[in-house]
Amino acid sequence: MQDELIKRACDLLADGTVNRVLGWSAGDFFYDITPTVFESAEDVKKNFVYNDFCGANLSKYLIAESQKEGKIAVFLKPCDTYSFNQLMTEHRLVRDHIYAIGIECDGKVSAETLHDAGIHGILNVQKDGDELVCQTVYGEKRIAFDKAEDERCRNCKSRKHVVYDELLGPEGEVLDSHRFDEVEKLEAMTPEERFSFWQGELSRCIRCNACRNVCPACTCELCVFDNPKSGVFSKAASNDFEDANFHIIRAFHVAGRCTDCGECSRVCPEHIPLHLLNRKFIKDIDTLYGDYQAGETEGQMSPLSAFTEQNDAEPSIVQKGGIH
Amino acid sequence: MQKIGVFVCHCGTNIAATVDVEAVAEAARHVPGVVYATDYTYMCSQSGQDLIKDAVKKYGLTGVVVCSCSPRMHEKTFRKAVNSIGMNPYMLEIANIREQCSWVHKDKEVGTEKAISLMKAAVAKVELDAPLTAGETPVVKRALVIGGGIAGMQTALDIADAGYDVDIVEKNPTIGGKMAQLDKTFPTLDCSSCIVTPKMVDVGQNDKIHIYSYSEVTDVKGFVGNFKVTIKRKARYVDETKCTGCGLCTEKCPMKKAPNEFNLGLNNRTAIYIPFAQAVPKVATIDPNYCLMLNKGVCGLCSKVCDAHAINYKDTDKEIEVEYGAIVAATGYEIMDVSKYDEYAYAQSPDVVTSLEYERLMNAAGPTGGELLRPSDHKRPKTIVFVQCVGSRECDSTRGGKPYCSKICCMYTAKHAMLTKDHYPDTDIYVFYIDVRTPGKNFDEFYRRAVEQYGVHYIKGAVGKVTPENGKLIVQASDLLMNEQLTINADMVVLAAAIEPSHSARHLATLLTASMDTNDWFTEAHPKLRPVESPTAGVFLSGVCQGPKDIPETVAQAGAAASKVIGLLSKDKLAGNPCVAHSDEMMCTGCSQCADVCPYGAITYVDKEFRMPDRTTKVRRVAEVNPAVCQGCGACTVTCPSGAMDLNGFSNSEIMAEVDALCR
Amino acid sequence: MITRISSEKLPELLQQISEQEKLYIPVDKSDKLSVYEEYAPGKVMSLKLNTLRSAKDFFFPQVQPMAKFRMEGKKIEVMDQRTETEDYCIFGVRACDVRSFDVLDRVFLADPVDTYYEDRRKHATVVSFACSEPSETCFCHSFGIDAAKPDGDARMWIANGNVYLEGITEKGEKLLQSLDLAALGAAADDAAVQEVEAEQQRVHEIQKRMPLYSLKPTDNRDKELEIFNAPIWKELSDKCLGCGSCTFVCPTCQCFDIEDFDSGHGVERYRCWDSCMYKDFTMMAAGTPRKTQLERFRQRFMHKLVYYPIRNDGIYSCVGCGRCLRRCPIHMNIVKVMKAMEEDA
Amino acid sequence: MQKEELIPKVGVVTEIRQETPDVKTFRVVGTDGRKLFEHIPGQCAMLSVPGIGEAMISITSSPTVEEYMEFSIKKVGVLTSWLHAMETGQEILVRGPYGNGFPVDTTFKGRDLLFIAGGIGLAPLHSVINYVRAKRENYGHIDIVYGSRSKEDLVDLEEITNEWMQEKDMNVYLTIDREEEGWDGHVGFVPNYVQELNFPTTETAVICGPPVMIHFTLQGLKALGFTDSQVFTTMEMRMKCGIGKCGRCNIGDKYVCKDGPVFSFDELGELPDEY
Amino acid sequence: MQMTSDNENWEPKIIAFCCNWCSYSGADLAGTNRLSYPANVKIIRVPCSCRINPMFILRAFQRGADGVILCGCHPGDCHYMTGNYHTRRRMTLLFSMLDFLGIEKERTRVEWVSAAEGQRFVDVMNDFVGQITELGPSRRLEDLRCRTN
Repeated sequence: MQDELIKRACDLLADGTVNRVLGWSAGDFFYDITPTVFESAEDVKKNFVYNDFCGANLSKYLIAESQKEGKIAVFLKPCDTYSFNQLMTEHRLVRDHIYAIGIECDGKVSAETLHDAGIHGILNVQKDGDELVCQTVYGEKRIAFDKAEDERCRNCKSRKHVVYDELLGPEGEVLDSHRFDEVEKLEAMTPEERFSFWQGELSRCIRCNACRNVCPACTCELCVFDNPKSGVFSKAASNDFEDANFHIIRAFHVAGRCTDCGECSRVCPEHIPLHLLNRKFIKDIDTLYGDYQAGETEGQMSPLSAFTEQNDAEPSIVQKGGIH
Repeated sequence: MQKIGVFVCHCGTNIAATVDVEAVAEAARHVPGVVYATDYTYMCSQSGQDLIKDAVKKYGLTGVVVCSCSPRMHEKTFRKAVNSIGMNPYMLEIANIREQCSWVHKDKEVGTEKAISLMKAAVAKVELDAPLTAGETPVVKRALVIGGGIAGMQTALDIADAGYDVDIVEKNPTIGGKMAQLDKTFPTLDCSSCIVTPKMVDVGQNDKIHIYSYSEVTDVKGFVGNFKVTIKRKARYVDETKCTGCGLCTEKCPMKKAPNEFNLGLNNRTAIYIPFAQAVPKVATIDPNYCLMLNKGVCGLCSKVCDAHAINYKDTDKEIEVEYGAIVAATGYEIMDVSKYDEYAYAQSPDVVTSLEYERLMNAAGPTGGELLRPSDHKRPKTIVFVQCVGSRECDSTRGGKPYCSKICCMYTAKHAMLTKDHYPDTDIYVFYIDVRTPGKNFDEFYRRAVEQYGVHYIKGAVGKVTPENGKLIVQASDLLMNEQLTINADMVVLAAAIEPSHSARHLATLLTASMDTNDWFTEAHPKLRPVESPTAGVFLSGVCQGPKDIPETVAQAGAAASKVIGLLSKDKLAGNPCVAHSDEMMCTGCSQCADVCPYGAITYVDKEFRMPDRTTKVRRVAEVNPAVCQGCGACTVTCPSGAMDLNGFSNSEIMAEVDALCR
Repeated sequence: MITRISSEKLPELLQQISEQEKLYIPVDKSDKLSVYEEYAPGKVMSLKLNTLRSAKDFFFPQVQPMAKFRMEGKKIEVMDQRTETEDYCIFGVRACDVRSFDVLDRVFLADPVDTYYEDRRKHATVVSFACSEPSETCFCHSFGIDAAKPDGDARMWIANGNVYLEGITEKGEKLLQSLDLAALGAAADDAAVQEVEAEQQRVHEIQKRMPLYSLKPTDNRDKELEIFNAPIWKELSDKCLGCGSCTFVCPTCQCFDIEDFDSGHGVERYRCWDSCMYKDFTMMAAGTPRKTQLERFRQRFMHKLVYYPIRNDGIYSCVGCGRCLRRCPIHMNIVKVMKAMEEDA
Repeated sequence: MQKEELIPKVGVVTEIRQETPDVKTFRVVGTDGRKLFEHIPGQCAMLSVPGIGEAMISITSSPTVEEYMEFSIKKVGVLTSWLHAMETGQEILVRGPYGNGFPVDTTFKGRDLLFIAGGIGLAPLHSVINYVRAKRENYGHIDIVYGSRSKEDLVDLEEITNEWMQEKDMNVYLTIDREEEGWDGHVGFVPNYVQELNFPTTETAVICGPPVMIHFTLQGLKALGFTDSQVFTTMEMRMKCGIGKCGRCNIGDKYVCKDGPVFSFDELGELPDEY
Repeated sequence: MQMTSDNENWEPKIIAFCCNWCSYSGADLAGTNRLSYPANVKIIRVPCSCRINPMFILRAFQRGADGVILCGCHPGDCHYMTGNYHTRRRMTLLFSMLDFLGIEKERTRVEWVSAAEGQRFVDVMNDFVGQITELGPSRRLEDLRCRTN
């Protein structure tokens, strides 16, 4: 796969279709991969990498990159294409400056998951059937691939590329995922249990803004939390209120726009399951206003901008037992 | 930091009885930013206003809080007062300590505490208030009247009299409306056509009035003073400019089975037709549902006989866009469909008719040439039963019943009874009623004549069932006063069916953004003080579209609406509402969510060049609000995640300051 | 003197310390997460390589209330709301984090002294915890830190089913002496010293096989302008998201902001962590001197690897804990910067 | 009790003077009626109003004034607008002094001095000029060039004409950017005027004003033969904590709030170009 | 510091956002008709219920409100045509999210009150205040710094 991508990138640079390629470059370890803009075939050949650790969603970088001169090629995994469409819907990309290449994805792994599973001193990681084989300073360690996968990939919603200029590999299919299971589990709890669950999670937030800055839906020129005039400005949470406030507002601001790409949870240094907040909104929207997948097609109207006169649920539905 | 003055009104004892107004003023003196506070018996009085104005001058106030009645009552008054001495009116806020405090709370301590809290919230808001100036927009000096009945005609004539151009859009081929279908009018029993047809002619001949007959309004854009209205001119297949109204085509037309709307389907007309002799414009129209040429491609007789070459089978619907400064809704009413009222057998027997049908049966220009003959066998009815309140004053809406009184039925039934008796004195007439309502000039006298002079049988009671049997209508009813059951063998039954708003009115209201009540009557801006204006600026109400009325009331309201229109059109420019949304282009990402929720289409996007901190430039798409179109609802402000979109006068920070103050 | 007790006695040891003073230990919250918590009976000390957040929070918490003000009319009342700090013990701090205290001390305790920091610092006794299983992200060795023999007021090893304790400073000795170690079956013999030495040897051998073992910072104190103006920064910073995860998990990052919070009945002035990676960090009315992410990214690493050493006798403001290597959403970290600097030089 | 660097003192504003349409001078004393703290010319203080904001402001008055401190403040942001709107008797918060100040007792001592200021840039120099005047015997000849957009934008004009211009062995050169009625003085930009006046290189110069003015004036001085080491400037704008810890005001390895705000241009030349 | 909910002096703080055209007038009408409701209810006038930002609601809880109620025109009667339709969706989702976070769902409410429904306004407020009183002080979304005593 990686070789195919490198070849395609070099060809596109060579035939002048694009003058830059947005992809991933290898780091010091097997897993510390950095999104990178390559400007030459030499650079691509030397540093380009595509493996199980290339989880980063590159679509957000296109906001800035597509503003620049010339065309840029970008490799998009299926879930990244949803973000791409959503950004197009919101007029954030200069489409003419982008050459989008859809690439296959079998689920991505984070080194964090390996570390959390007690695998340290990692020198190399190889896939062996359904397992990952990690060569470590402390010997060979094996872990089932689906255990090592990011949560978002275990519950992958779609392997379908919804937008591309060119496809390497199959177009893919929308999957029947279990992504709402965790939300349902929380819904089944008592409010007290839910409160203490979220308090435990959110109180760990250090307000590093990684979730926000990585989020392809968070593209404000000036975030309300960075704006002293907004009334919710705060740099660090002093207490539980501010912890919750930040995440409620953020989830609300991306409600109807979040494609559930899962980057927020991937990057959270405190491992807060932030995607659950977004998924709750997605689930509620699906339940109340019909299935809606942000980014499925360009130009969709967000369910929060739309309404029906007769059939919309009243807010009292929440008091009457909630939305399930 | 503002210098704020707080003025606490006693409102006589209305406030002072439950709120310690002096304590409120004293508390205000301790609020940061407040430099002056006082109380007074009647702030809204001239001397109260002077007190405010003097204090503004004396203490150099930059903001004012008046603690008084609801802002819906006197906000304008006070804002005008401070504006008269040069303060921006939007630097004044009202703390509603009457309707929402002194009048709803009994305990003085509690009331005072709440009043102080409300005062503090208002101060917090003023602290963040910024002077707002309204933009000005020019006024298009042309009015649109939708509906060409007596209401629309009268409004149009009055506007035209004042020298302004006015267009009438009428969905039917002719103007005239319901009044043209009436025989006589109550309580004077003068001939309806004799009054209305000259009006129609006046309208048709007036240089200032243009009639778009057989047309509908399909879209309304813009705002007061600057509406852009799309009018659909339905295909008439006859060139209006060429047709002389000679009527030859209607004589020759072989297709004679089209129901005649003018006679409510009681007889038929030809496929090409002129609704009635006095129609304005007197132009033929081809009914595409019945025309053989249009449907089967054979015939073409009308075209052959038309010397004016006015027939055009290839005619299509056309849309035109016209600009108006004001719009008047005069869409009138319909007779409710009573076929669901099985007990009256309306659907079963042709001899059960509605009052309007009865009106046509009595009319000299009607299907029977003015001779009262019952539809089934064209025999003269000897016994007629009138049933009042069919569908009116009914709480159960499952059969389409209306909760309101249709207002005109009592009087026209008395009229029908008398007219019938006049022509055919031997007729037995029974009127079943719940109440007889006659509040109008000469109304009760009129009713009493029917009873006393004409011997009409008025029976308080309800008709339980009408059964057609052997050419008769067996009417079973109860007489509530005598407490007995009656059975009447009637020849005809006339139902005083409820009137309801024109079926197109709901759609029109949506286009006009005018509000309606649950019965689909247009809502007035204020039921007492602004009865002919809709809440949407620049949209006025004329006639029955606002609620049931008789003719003189309709004409009076039509004139009133016209005078409001004239008042508006006489202005060269209109000051807008400055409390509109605005977008901070430095923060806007151009995501378009705000435009998605804007009900007025007030938001557009432009690509703008911005200088970045590193001195490069970047082109960004940003939102722009048209302040003349924006009505200030604020939907966009919530949809904007960055808060780039904010609302003047109700800004995010102002509302949050109020929240803070009230939670303190 | 190294004292040995059985690992099984660790809970009792903690119990004893907690009876002396407030005790904080790392506790596993889940398999992903270990955090410092106040000790309570039953709480088990985490043996994880390190806590998710660094130990700097003890002295330099993310949010620190500073003073409260009340305004009435034209008057302002200032209230210093600090209360007396009690002595407390931080137990189980890894070598890297212990070094970070030194890095922070050189900032906060430099004249003029930061009294908020100083107050927390001087009441703390730090008991460090030697690493037994370092990870590939560890590079404390690069900064001359011995993971197998951490500093602090006292240090601890856990090996061979035993806990080994050694006092370092007066404070540390005092703490150990205040405990009834004999009751825990403590022994202080030569064997203990040898066992600890063997453990250190073992860990050193492991370290040698780590990928970052050979990483060494270059002393660039005399090349401030040269490195500042080097072209490496564009590529390094290009895809930086400008979030603060590296700064907030970093044990040595010490930037802060001072903000007021108006609660409606008083204004609370507090300071909170800030990140030089944030675009509004140096924003002033007249603009910002660090206009793009390049400048901000450069500032962070120049500060750690050049500016700080210039001011502090060649000591780096990085302790090789590896937290940023693990947390950076795009894996752009100080190791990559050090390597780039080296290549450039 | 230890000296608290970060907790402010309460200061009372006892006098407010409108200097120009957007500059006011505020006189501040402690609640006990005495000066809040001693300072060196060129040092700054952090002024704040709770909930409104905090800003580093240079102390305008000379340390030789024993009764009070003064701050000349231009209305630019939220805090300064608030300060401009307040009335005497208002309390504000003050902490400081911060920064190194001018080397009045070392480098400047015994030297001929040239002060060049533009607009509100006179504020930090005001302190040192009056200090030098108070200790006149310690310094040589003094030249002052001060320019502003217009006559009404010249800060402290009254004091300048009534006191400074009368001072012995001290020349004041005023200039405004554009001709205007009632102004018979020099017209033109400060950098050009400085070159026209052709000051001797024996003087030690201090420049303060907008960045563009500093840039061109420095070039002008260099053209006259001045070296970087004899030209000083001050850059107090960037400070936040004031005690070299918050990490905001670094320029390279220097903290403006501790090592500055006064720098000579040769010192600045050794620092990364990030100011 | 008063921490207990059984504090006898505790009175719930209720913020009611009312749209200018219907609900605020409804509240005025309640006053005109001298219909009484608890003084804990403090009304903030907004042009339309769709002006109400979730930030305002959270802000109210932060500052110590115990309940927040939003009142707007009945669906279909919005002065701005569609405003309350937006409110309906936004608040349904927001309330559901608050519930998901374990915040008492009884503390937030949306009611449609027309200008003619003075009595209904009063009934709604009485009911809401009763409900909040029963619940006790709001603790799950409060900012301790803002607590008054």
